[in-house]
Amino acid sequence: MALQARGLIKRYGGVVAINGADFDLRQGEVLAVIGDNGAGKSTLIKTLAGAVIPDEGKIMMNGKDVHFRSTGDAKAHGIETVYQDLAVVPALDIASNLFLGRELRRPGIMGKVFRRLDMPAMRAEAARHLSELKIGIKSVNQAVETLSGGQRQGVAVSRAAAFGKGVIILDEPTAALGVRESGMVIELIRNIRDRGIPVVLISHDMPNVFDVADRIHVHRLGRRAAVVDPKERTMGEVVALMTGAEEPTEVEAAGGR
Amino acid sequence: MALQARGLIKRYGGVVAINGADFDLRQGEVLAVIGDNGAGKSTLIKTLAGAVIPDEGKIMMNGKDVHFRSTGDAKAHGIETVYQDLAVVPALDIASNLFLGRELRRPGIMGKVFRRLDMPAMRAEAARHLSELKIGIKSVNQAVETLSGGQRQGVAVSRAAAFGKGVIILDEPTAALGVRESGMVIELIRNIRDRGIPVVLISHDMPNVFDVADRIHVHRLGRRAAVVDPKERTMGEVVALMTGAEEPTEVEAAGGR
Amino acid sequence: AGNDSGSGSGGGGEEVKIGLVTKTDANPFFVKLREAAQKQADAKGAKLVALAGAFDGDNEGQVAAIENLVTQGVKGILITPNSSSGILSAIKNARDQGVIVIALDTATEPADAVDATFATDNLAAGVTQGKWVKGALGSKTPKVLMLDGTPGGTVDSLRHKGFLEGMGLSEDSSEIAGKADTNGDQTKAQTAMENLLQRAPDANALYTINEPAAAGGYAAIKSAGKESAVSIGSIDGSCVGVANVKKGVIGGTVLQFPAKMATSGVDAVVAFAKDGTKPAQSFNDTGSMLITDKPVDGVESKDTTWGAENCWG
Amino acid sequence: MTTTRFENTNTSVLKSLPGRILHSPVFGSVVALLVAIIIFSAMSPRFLAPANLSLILQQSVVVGILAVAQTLIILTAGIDLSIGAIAVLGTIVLAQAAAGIGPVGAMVIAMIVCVGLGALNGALVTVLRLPPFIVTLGTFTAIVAATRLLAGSETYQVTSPLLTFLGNTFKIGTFTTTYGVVVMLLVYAIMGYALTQTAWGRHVYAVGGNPNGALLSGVKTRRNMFSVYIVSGVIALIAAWAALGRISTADSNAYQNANLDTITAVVIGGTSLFGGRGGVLGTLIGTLIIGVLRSGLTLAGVDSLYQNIATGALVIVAVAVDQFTRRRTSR
Amino acid sequence: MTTTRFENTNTSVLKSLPGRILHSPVFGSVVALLVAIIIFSAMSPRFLAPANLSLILQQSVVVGILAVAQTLIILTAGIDLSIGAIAVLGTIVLAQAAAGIGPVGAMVIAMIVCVGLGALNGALVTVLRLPPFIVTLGTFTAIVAATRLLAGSETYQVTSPLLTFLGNTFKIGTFTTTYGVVVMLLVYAIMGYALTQTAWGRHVYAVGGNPNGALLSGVKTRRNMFSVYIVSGVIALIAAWAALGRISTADSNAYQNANLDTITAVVIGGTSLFGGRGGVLGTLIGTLIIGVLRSGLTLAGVDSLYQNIATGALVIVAVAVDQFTRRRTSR
Ligand SMILES: Nc1ncnc2c1ncn2[C@@H]1O[C@H](COP(=O)(O)OP(=O)(O)OP(=O)(O)O)[C@@H](O)[C@H]1O
Ligand SMILES: Nc1ncnc2c1ncn2[C@@H]1O[C@H](COP(=O)(O)OP(=O)(O)OP(=O)(O)O)[C@@H](O)[C@H]1O
Ligand SMILES: [Mg+2]
Ligand SMILES: [Mg+2]
Repeated sequence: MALQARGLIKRYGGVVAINGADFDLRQGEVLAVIGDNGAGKSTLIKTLAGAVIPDEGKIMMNGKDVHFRSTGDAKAHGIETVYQDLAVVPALDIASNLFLGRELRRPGIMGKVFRRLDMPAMRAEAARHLSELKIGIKSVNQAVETLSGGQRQGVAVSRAAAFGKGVIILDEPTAALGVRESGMVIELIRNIRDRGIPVVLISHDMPNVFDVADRIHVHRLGRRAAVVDPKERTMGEVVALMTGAEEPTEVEAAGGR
Repeated sequence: MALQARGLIKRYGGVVAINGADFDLRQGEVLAVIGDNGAGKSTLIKTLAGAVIPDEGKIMMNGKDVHFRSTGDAKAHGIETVYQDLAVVPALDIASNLFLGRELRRPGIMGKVFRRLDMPAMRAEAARHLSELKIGIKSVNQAVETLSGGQRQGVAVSRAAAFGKGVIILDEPTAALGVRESGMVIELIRNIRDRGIPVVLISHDMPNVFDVADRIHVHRLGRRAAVVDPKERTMGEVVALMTGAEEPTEVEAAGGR
Repeated sequence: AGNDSGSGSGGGGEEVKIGLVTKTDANPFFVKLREAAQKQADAKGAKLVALAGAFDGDNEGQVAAIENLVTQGVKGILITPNSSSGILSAIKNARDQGVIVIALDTATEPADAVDATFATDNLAAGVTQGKWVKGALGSKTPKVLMLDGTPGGTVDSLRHKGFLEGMGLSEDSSEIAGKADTNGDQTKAQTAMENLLQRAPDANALYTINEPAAAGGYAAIKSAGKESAVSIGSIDGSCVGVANVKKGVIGGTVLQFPAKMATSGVDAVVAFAKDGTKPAQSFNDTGSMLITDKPVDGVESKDTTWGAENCWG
Repeated sequence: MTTTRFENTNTSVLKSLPGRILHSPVFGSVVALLVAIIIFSAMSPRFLAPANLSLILQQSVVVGILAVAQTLIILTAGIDLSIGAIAVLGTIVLAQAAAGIGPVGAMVIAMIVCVGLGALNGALVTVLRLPPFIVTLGTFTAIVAATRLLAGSETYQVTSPLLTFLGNTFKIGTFTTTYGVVVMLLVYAIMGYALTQTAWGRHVYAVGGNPNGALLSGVKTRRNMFSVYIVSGVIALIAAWAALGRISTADSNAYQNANLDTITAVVIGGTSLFGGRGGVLGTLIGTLIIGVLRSGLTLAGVDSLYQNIATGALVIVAVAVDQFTRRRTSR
Repeated sequence: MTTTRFENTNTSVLKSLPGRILHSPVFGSVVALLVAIIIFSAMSPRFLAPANLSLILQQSVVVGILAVAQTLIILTAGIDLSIGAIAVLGTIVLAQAAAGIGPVGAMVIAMIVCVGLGALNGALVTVLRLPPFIVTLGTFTAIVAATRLLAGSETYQVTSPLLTFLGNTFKIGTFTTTYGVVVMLLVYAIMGYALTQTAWGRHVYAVGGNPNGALLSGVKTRRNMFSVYIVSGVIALIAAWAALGRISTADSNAYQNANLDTITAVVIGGTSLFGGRGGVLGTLIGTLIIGVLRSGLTLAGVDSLYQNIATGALVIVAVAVDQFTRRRTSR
């Protein structure tokens, strides 16, 4: 098990966003998380990424208990996340956004003593990562605020793909993307998995989910309702599970095989 | 023709966002606008909604030239828009957001002289509109900032549906929505058309587009590349048109029949 | 055995409370006044509460201070009014409630709005400064620069007026080559003087509102290399100021006696608390004296040795 | 069963009265105010005497009225550094014009001046789209200087009963207070109503919370912001009138700290400097906190320099209490 | 052909030198500065004399240095109202301690005081998460009072050559200037480098531009903001040192307007009060604009009060010019 959680609860005043949620991510798999709007998917993965501290419940990495007090803690454990409300700084250029929090420094004393950034290297590498997605960005010196909605999302996804080492979590990464661009992100997710890194994909796009996911975590009313195998269930059945129109099997309700 | 545009150009410094775009919306139709990320779709509809003033080109409503200096001008002509970066005020409650700019006042002198808002009426009506979408919002007194991504989008869509009288423009209204909720928005779009109001739908979701659109405007590199009939073309062909892999017919390139 | 109204006949052995309201906490002059009052209050076994406006001209702050002091049950209030007529109604209210109010440093207008005044005659002090500068210039045609205090301040305008009177000039005389407001602040004075000298490089006389302004003005004059060409007059009598006269930074300064004002004020309140007597005289000039090592004819002055013994701060 | 019941209670807290109080945005400020009152009344028995409470109110009138205008402007994500200066100019104009053409004419002229300056600020902010901070810093500097030029070195006595009316006292039972206090409370009530119960008020919040979104929603954002500056001009005139009631003299050097004091009152009252969140009720409490601090510290016999140190610290504590209670209840 | 060529040129403007200048964020401020210089040199031939230009620089040193700290804090979407007061306290501490334990020890103690106060502000802002405006307003009030208590009624003469060193002059050709001016330029150069060329600087922009996003990206936002307040403390000490160079006296009343002046310089220089946009180069130009205005108006024989009116108006004009050129070129 790469990443696990048991009985997570998070309340906002009177609203219970997640209510005893479990979670299991295996080594080297793509796990899709699906559910209605407001089911608590984003809140769930935010607790896994250290962005939200749960009121109750525990999180384990590779079998050991972990306590994330901040996103930095989760990053230190190799968890890289693309948030739904993209965590980019609009006024900064693309390259700076991509390397935010992990900037490269020049070699030699310029970097060591004078801590000078290696902008040329960061730009070159940023351009390389972005070119993989073909989202038509002309220059990595552009400020992120001048990009279209989809282009911004592309920047955020590239960043997670480039730096994720342990677990990569993507919260609706293709929501604003065009058909072609979505396809490329799905391709990218497959590449990441093939590098041996497990991926958590939150998405409302069922064809994409069925295309890439190894297992599907169905979230409902703040809880994990089932974990299903996309090869055993049809899209229609999964949507029915999501809305509560259909009941999961016992195995599925217990977290799948 | 409900709404038309010819030769629209909008430049941002060195970047040309739209580059001589044409646009035709017929009475009572659903027109889908599709295109790659950064193709200029959002900029195009922002000029139609008065949110962006084009550098060149003209806009006509019902055959007459119009000049929108602000969104207020466009609204006065009955054009209602849901923007990609949702135009909601996070700190205000849902009902206030829904009625922002068109608040109801109490009947009698309380309203006329003291200009008192009719909050109960606004709340009741807001609840009614939102219940049509079933996005699981508990109270219309909640601040919009406490909603999930999809719920926020639901609020913005309800608002356009409730108040659009002339033309309704939706920029990726289902991007953050779940399967069920997306379905309801598509249903809502159909209802609106059936009320005789034309709808412009920007979306990357091809199944949805083919499901609801009467005609499809394909945007490419800041221009209208073609207008196609979804009954004459397959999804694959349209995606190929969008990316330039296929050429449109002469009629399609000229704006369709 | 407290009585609710907070004033009236004070009980026998009770500690006398005296309120002091200065213009600001900032000016060293008022700090000295406060220190002297504190010392005298301690000597007389009275308790002093020192309050101040927040800035020059803070009438509202002084009114609130008076009100709060009255509520607190003081026997008397010593006040250096920001504006000679700005706070009369608050003073009247205080006196109506049986509190003795004494003006220090600045007289009220009309003077009988308070029970007594202990102050320098600032107009006269200005005249003295003006006469000395005129004398120091001798036969030269005056070309005067003026480093003023705060626009609208009573003391500031009295000194300004007095200086012009002593020089024999009027507000729009052509001999006045430039004016600037310094708020009595040395840094502002230096900057103002630097700029004024760019405009009037041939100035030969400088009026200053106080000694910090004079020191700032001198710094600018010195770096322009004109220290022998300009006669600088000032008013205050702080020990730094007197030392500056000795060093030749300031030509002459008019010394005033804040400690005397404070001591007399405290004594008057203590006397009033004891048996209800009020000072005999309404206006008590605490005097002023020109300190210079370059005396001129017709103006009474003392040298810096005398000044160093009688300066304040 | 017991657990279920407990959970039910817990959720319904949102609607119950104690829950409402706990979740009210002014809860923190009220706590801070109460704490200050309790401490000071323990330190001095005179603190809670009606005469002293009345004084605190009277001393709060001018800043309290100006703070309403400041609240409006801060709600639009602006800030007004000139509002105090406009009021001071108002007092001078009132005093000078009253001497010439009588009090009613003076009111008219002062109204033109104050509203005109509000309109100037508003035009620079909305038409030229300059940052409010710098606009009002500029007009502040210019207005202060113009006021001094107009006033010369004189202080003007005002004798007209109309112009000093707001300083007159009346009794409610044993409690004496001034008409100025009544007017201050009226200004709060009216603007509180306008902010919460009218479309104009909603738009003020929208303009401050998401100006772009408000514009796209069809709110006439510029017109709304402009109107806020106009209203501020009117409020500045009322403050000027109240100031003449308090001290029947007009002085060009008065109220130099009024701007910072109003901003402090607004922020202590829980209104966000980034706009779109807050309200006048909080500001009223903030104003009272400042008044209570000053009065309580003087009663306790604290000298003004130490008072300033204490005030500085207590302002921070008040905001901290406010933040802390807010975080605990609403997050 | 011609059209195509034209279009090419048009696009490549972004990369060409004139294009870079036009699109530079400080272009507007530079225009405003040049306009002011041209007007004043037309009004008075003395304006462009080297002696006068040198004076303008010398008069800008203290506010100029403090404005660097203000820029940093404003970039993080904060504001510092206490920075001037910290510097003034620094001068008093330097003067008093130098009399006791010599200039080097005084420097150490003053450093502890200034950095300590910066750390206090920083802790209140980052740990308790209070709004910087109210935190620094509180510490401002307290520091001013503490400074006056410490200084008593005295003004301190400073004679130590080390402490007054920054006031010493030297010549470059015929141009005389002080070491203080050199230090000011050094502070600008160093902080300009740190802001644009190091990760720390990127993070300052990120923290101001989207604090939440920066945090989620793994930036240690609180630590970064805290460090900014610490750096401000250091810069305040340097400003205190420069102040002693300018007037070899420590006076508790000096530089009361320094806070507003620094904010004006920062805003005229094009840095956004909402954080995340701007830089120290603009601030340097903003500082010079203020210095040029003051000097030019005095040379032109404008009285202080009229000067203030003109300054108020010109500050607004300068920002308007800046905004206008920026909108025209980048939008
Ligand atoms: N900061 C907050 N304050 C109050 N309520 C919140 C907050 N954040 C989330 N919620 C509530 O928690 C619930 C779950 O939100 P969450 O964002 O996790 O949903 P989601 O499953 O990601 O939905 P979507 O698919 O629409 O993104 C929602 O009802 C939302 O209103
Ligand atoms: N304010 C702006 N400044 C500079 N460039 C801009 C601005 N707004 C848009 N652009 C540019 O214009 C182009 C078109 O943007 P637009 O948002 O219209 O694309 P879109 O078709 O809506 O894309 P998406 O599907 O990703 O939303 C993009 O390349 C974008 O970078
Ligand atoms: Mg979500
Ligand atoms: Mg778009």
